[in-house]
Amino acid sequence: MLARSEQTDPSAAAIATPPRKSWLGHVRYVLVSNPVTLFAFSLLLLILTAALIGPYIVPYDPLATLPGQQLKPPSWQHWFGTDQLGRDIFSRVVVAARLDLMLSVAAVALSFVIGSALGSVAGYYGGWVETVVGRVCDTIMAFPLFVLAMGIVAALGNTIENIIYATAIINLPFYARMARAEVSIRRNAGFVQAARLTGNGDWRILALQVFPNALPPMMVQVSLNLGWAILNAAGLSFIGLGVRPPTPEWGIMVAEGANYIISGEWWVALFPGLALMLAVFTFNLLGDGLRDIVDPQRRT
Amino acid sequence: MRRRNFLAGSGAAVAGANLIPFLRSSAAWAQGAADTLVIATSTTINSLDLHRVGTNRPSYQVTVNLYDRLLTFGTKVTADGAVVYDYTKLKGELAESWKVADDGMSVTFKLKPTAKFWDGTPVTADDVKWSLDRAVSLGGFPGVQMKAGSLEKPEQFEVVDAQTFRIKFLRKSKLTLPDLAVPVPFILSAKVGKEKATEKDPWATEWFHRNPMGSGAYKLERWDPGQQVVYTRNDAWVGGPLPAYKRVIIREIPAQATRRALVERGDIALAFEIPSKDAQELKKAGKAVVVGAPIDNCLHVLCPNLDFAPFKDKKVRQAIAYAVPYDQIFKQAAYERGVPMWGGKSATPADISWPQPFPYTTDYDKAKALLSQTAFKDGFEVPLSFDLGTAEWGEPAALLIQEGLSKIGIKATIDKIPGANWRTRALVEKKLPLHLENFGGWLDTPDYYFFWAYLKGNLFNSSNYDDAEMKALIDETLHMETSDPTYAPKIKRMIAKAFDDVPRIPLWQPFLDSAMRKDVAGYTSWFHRQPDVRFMAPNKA
Amino acid sequence: MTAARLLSIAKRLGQTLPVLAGILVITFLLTRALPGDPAAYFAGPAADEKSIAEIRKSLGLDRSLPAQFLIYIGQLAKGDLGQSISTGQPVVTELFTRLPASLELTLAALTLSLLIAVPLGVLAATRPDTWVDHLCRFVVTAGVSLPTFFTGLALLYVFYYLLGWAPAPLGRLDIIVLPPTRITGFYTIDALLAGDFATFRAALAQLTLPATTLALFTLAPIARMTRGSMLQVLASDFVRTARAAGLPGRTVLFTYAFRNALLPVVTTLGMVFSFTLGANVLVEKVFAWPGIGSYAIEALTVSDYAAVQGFVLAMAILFVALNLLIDIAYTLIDPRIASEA
Amino acid sequence: MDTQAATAEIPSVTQPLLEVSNLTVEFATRNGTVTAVRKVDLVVAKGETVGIVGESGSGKSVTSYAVMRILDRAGRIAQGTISFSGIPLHDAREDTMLDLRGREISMIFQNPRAALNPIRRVGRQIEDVLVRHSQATSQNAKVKAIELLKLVRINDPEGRYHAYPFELSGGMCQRVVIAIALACQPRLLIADEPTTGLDVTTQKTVMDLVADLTRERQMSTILITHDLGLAAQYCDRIVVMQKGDVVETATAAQIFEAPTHDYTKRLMRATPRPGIAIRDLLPEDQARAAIELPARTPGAEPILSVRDLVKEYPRAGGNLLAKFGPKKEKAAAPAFRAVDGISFDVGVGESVGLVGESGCGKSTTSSMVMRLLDQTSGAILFDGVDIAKLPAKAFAMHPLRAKLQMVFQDPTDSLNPRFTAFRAIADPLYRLGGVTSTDEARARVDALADDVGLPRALLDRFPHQLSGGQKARVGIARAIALSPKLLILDEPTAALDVSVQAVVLNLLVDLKARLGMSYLFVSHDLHVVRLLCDRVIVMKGGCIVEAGETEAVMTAPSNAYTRELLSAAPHAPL
Repeated sequence: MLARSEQTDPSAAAIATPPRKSWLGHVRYVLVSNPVTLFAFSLLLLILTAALIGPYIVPYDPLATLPGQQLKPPSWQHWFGTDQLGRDIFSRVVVAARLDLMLSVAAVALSFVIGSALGSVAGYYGGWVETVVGRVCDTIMAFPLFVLAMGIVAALGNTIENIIYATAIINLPFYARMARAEVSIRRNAGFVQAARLTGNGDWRILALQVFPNALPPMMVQVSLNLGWAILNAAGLSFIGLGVRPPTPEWGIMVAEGANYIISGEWWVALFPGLALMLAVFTFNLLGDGLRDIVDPQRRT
Repeated sequence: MRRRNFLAGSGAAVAGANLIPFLRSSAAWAQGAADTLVIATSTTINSLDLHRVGTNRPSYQVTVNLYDRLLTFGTKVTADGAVVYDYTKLKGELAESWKVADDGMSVTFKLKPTAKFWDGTPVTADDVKWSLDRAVSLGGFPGVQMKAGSLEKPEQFEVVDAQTFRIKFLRKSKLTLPDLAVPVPFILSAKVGKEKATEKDPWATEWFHRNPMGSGAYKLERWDPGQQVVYTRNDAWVGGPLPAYKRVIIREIPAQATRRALVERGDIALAFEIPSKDAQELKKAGKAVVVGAPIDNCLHVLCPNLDFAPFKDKKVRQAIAYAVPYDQIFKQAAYERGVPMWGGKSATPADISWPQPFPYTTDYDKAKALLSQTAFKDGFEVPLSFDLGTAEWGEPAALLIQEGLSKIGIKATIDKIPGANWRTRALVEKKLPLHLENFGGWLDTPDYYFFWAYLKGNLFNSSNYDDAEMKALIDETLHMETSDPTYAPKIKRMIAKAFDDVPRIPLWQPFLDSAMRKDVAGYTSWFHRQPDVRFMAPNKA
Repeated sequence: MTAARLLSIAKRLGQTLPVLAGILVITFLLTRALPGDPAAYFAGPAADEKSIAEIRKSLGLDRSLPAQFLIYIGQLAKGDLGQSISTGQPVVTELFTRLPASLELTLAALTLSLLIAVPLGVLAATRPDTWVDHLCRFVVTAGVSLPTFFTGLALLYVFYYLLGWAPAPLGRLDIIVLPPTRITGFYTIDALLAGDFATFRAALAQLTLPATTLALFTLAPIARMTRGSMLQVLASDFVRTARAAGLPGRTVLFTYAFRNALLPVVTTLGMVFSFTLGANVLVEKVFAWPGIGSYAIEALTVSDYAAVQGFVLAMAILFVALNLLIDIAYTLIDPRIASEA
Repeated sequence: MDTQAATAEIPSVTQPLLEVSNLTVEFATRNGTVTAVRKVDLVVAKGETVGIVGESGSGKSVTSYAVMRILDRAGRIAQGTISFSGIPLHDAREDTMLDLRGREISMIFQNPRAALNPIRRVGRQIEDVLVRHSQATSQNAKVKAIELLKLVRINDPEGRYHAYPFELSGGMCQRVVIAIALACQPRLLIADEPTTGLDVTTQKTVMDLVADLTRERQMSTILITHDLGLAAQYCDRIVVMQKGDVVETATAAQIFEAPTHDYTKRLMRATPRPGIAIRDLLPEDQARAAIELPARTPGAEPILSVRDLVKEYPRAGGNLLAKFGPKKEKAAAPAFRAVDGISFDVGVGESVGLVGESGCGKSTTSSMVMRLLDQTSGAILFDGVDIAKLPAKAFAMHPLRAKLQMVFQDPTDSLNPRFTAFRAIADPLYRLGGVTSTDEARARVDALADDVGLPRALLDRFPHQLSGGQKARVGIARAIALSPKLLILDEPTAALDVSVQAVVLNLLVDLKARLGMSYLFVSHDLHVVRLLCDRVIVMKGGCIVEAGETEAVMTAPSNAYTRELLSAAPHAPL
């Protein structure tokens, strides 16, 4: 029994003979059609540039302490001013892009891969697998997530890897749940049945047929989590469990600089804060655009 | 209607202020209510009883303000106008007078006859004995501290009569009497203690943990763990001049920036123990009165651990001492709130003052030259650790040291260690190859410092320094009177050895800084680094 | 109907048991993995090996991990959460005094956030892809893009330090005001119950900045979810039916669309709550809020086992209870759920 | 505009109730502006029922939305006028429209359950409209709502008043929707595919209800449908639309006797009806060009034999007592039998139709035969092997798998949205067809595309870039890629327009003739089954109620249910 939804679609006629477009054309369409997405992608480009060539173009060594230059307000020599040790904040902010990007991407990739694998299996097979995965997720989610991250980093030690693991663990349930939901609504879809008829085993169906279709909604989650990952690292830095000094990292720079806000040295926290905000902002806005690009249905 | 206004005598005004809570009423009233003092600290008090196992350092403040000891130190005014305690001047607190026996092996105290606990019972020699017995019997830190003054066994304490109390010495020691003036040997009500004691808890630590009963300048009004303690004045106090403030509120404000904002806005009277940077800036800007004095017998040091292969070699340690950018650290980590401890004129000390500058300066050439004479001329890698709790100065200092060491080919990686772990790894296990440490001795003699920090096995010798001559010198001088003619040469020799062996590389002697609103005065700097509110008073000037 | 609802709630409760068990185990293991030796910390400065060993024994830390776990469970069954090292108080007492502080802050923040985010989301959904929509998205995203401690300090700097509009960040109440008699532990509510408006206003004034900080952080997920589900509902057939029946825009929007759109929003609330409790930790530190979050930081950094365990357990139970509440709310809003039970 | 007009007396009786002239509606899409409706003229007189007939994308729904002024945000009336008893609707203010909608003109939709607010009691939904249009006060609204429920012949109206939509059947929901639409006694009712998604028997009762009620009240009706038969049965006049244009307007009788426009003729021909052959569905030229179908060879030995097939499901949401209570009660709760011991054969080269309404167990049967679902008991002999002994999971790699294939109901759902048409067709070749090289796959897929009449150029497209008919062809190509012996067709044309259905049905018979497959054709549409199948099996409630040669069953059904099915199916007066 079917609803003839096509009949209410005024552009059905146009879709019947669509103009063929390349993938790039599709990306361009997605970007142009939504100014916010375009804006987000431009920002991403900026951050990527900083991450790639930042260390080669900055005016100062981000680790070098300049004697007598500590806590100088922004000037022509130091665009973003200097910090409490006389390090050039501009250079540090630019160089930090790479680490921050690496940190968030690694954390999200880890939770995405493991979480969506668990969730997919749970959603596809159901039964006790689903129950176990569901309970594990519930258990993780029952912790206030930031506190769990704190605990993990405190227990394992504050290295970059451990921050990544902690962030990955707290994000895991989101992917697992989402993947489970997306997979389970498709596990009996027509195309899955069809694939069974053509000799595909369960794993193959799950990996090639079902999971890729769960991707678009998960893309939104990925982009949100990329932002959270950086915020999370910043929060950890604030309570002293962040990246080790003197490594430039936005979170720890904001966390350290936050103490200087009251004493009037606003630039120490503000510029890394802006960079961090920009990155989180970019990732958050990126979500919808990323989904639209990944989703072939948006393509005509 | 006590619920709302508890500032005695200003009820009407307070009620009025409450109607407009969005205005900064508290500042107005804290200022207006001249008899209430509001203090912000960063740390949590976890017990009201110092003798109890597990009581943390910030809690000593309670002992200082709520209890009396037999003795206390006098005060003096430093060159820049700060009031500091005077180690050389002992005063009676509960003791009206005291006399050391002719043989020098005991001391007899006469108690102030009018001294009373808050519940009105007089303070007697029995209370003193019970309290001192308690201090040496419960073990842990109190026991260790008492032992430093050669106060080890209850048998040493003797009740002569209700007002007379005697301490028998195990040995003659210059540290015994001063050790009676530190926070540890405080006097509690033995009556209450014995009432509340149980078989499992003979010293009633669980009771005194929450319910103080002393004779001190202030009584406890309330304690909201994790938030505040509130004291009210004990008008019957005999230990000293009656405090000016009837009530003292000590609030915990964990964020340092918030504390600074509060004192700058005038919402609190005193921000205790502020970071050096704030001290420097507030002083410069004149927004608050900054009182700071060097902490006696305390040093911020860089410790190369002798268990770590390269640091076994004295030359490596000396090379490091030459590779530390002292001046930059002093400016950027200490914000010049301290006494420089480098650039001493000679390798042999001219006098026995302690601490005194070590004969090192920042000289990378010399450092490289020294290093090249060792097996580690190509440099090495070493983790440089500091306590997260002291990150305020530790982190910038560590970063600058890291930079300095890199100039002579030593690659240091920064390692922040959380507070709980610090004590175990740095001091108990002594396993940190290179780290920042800041021991300060409560009793202000060089030998006392050396005893804790240069003697194998002692807690603060986190460098694992072990030297037979040093050990002999410390043993000889520890209890020796400073007037002894052999004392000065021995101390000089000790200092000279410390200069040469450098198991501890001093960076600077820190200040204890606090910021006050302009209308309060009387802040006193103590060796125990706790806020003593008893002498605080409105600024008459 | 009622029986079905009770059954569904009972079922949910049953499901929480393994979660609680998991929490107990994870928390226990996590605390034991924390670095540092609580015995050494507990023993205090200048303690020697012997006294540390004694303390270790008295804390039960010399036993094997399974034995320690059994002891922990046994004490827990008696309602004993142990004693916190860092504050010297029984953990139960601490939770009793601090939990309301955190909850008051969190709930105030969530209420504020809902009041702003839900209308924003509806507004954006009724005008999709217009500048209003983009602006809403921009604003809420900006709110979630900054670390809470930064926002908190910035607000403090501007509204307290520079402008002097906000009261001194001294915790839940100004120094001159005494807390109201405890009924719920929420100062604002207790003050109102006592009819003490001055205290109520003072408590509210203290709440304003930290709650705003947290609310800014939670706007985005709520607004986003509201917008998304509103869009979906507005495009649904029954909204079209309602429009075709001539029901006025307001009725269509609220009676028809909004109540349906609320369902996924309510589900998100659980997640946002957990999110807020986490963010609380940092905000409490900035505003000297004597809540459970600042307690957790302190406890974690000193490896205060009992405190960490108690804290996490309390949080988890809270979270589980909240989810239960949400489920109940769900069955109240959506008749379909109850019949499925 | 004069807002008073909405409530003013309508002066003239001779004037048509609704007059749409030169209406053009445009939609802004990502590919620019699309004209959905072009210069449409439409007149509805008082008391008249006008059918708008057309296939997907013809603009018939958009026209009605334009009349109601409830177009999406993207759509706008670009040109033309709409006049309702003299009130110009095309540029009426929104508040005027609010007054008119529901009171003067109302609308019922397809998919009745979705058309009702899922979390509001149906009685309240009726009241909302009554109160809104001042037909009732809050005091008497309930009484009036119950009256309306009575009017639409709902059993136990007082009880249903409190029901939520999910507690009602589809037909009941549609009655509620009708009650809402008729609550204020409007003068014009627009019914937009009101019976899509309903079983034929329900469809008939619903349509009869609408017809009765509108006749009683002298209402005008616009019936929008894709089904010419339905339109012919219930409409006075019929407007045929194609791609946004009105191509023909005539009385129902006229249009069926002498359609003038080619498109109408094509549509007419493509509509399955009694007494025609499958080739008659095609336009005449194509029908002539089609290959001759071989005569049926009866009595062939079976390729598939189903014996005593049973599928049981535990009672969903059984009460707690049954689960945890004493054993006695546990046993007392019987399992639900979706398929209740059926047996039938499909001969080699034979087409067998499996017919029934929703829930009759026909899809469950086909799933079990396909080994997508494990049966509770029974045997399924395929090519002599009892495949029922193989669990569904194990059958995936069985050599017989390739010989037993299926065409799915919904071409959209059955194609992976992320696979191109090529990949979809090539997948079985790679998995079970022994194809390894890309070139070989390309050649085979191209051949298959030719077989099913899919232009090769479309092979690189994603499903959403294909039309319904094209997707159906991809699905069929995939199913025949492995040259199966038995093809199960699960309502393969249910989601398609009639003209496309005609082509696909013909394609299926061609393929069968050419490849010598057997078909098990699962459908609810007796007319379609009649065209395609040699034998037919009618199912109801999990049991077979009648089976036999198609012609025999269709012309002289022995079972009452079969008769009911046959009479309920709408049919053009031809």
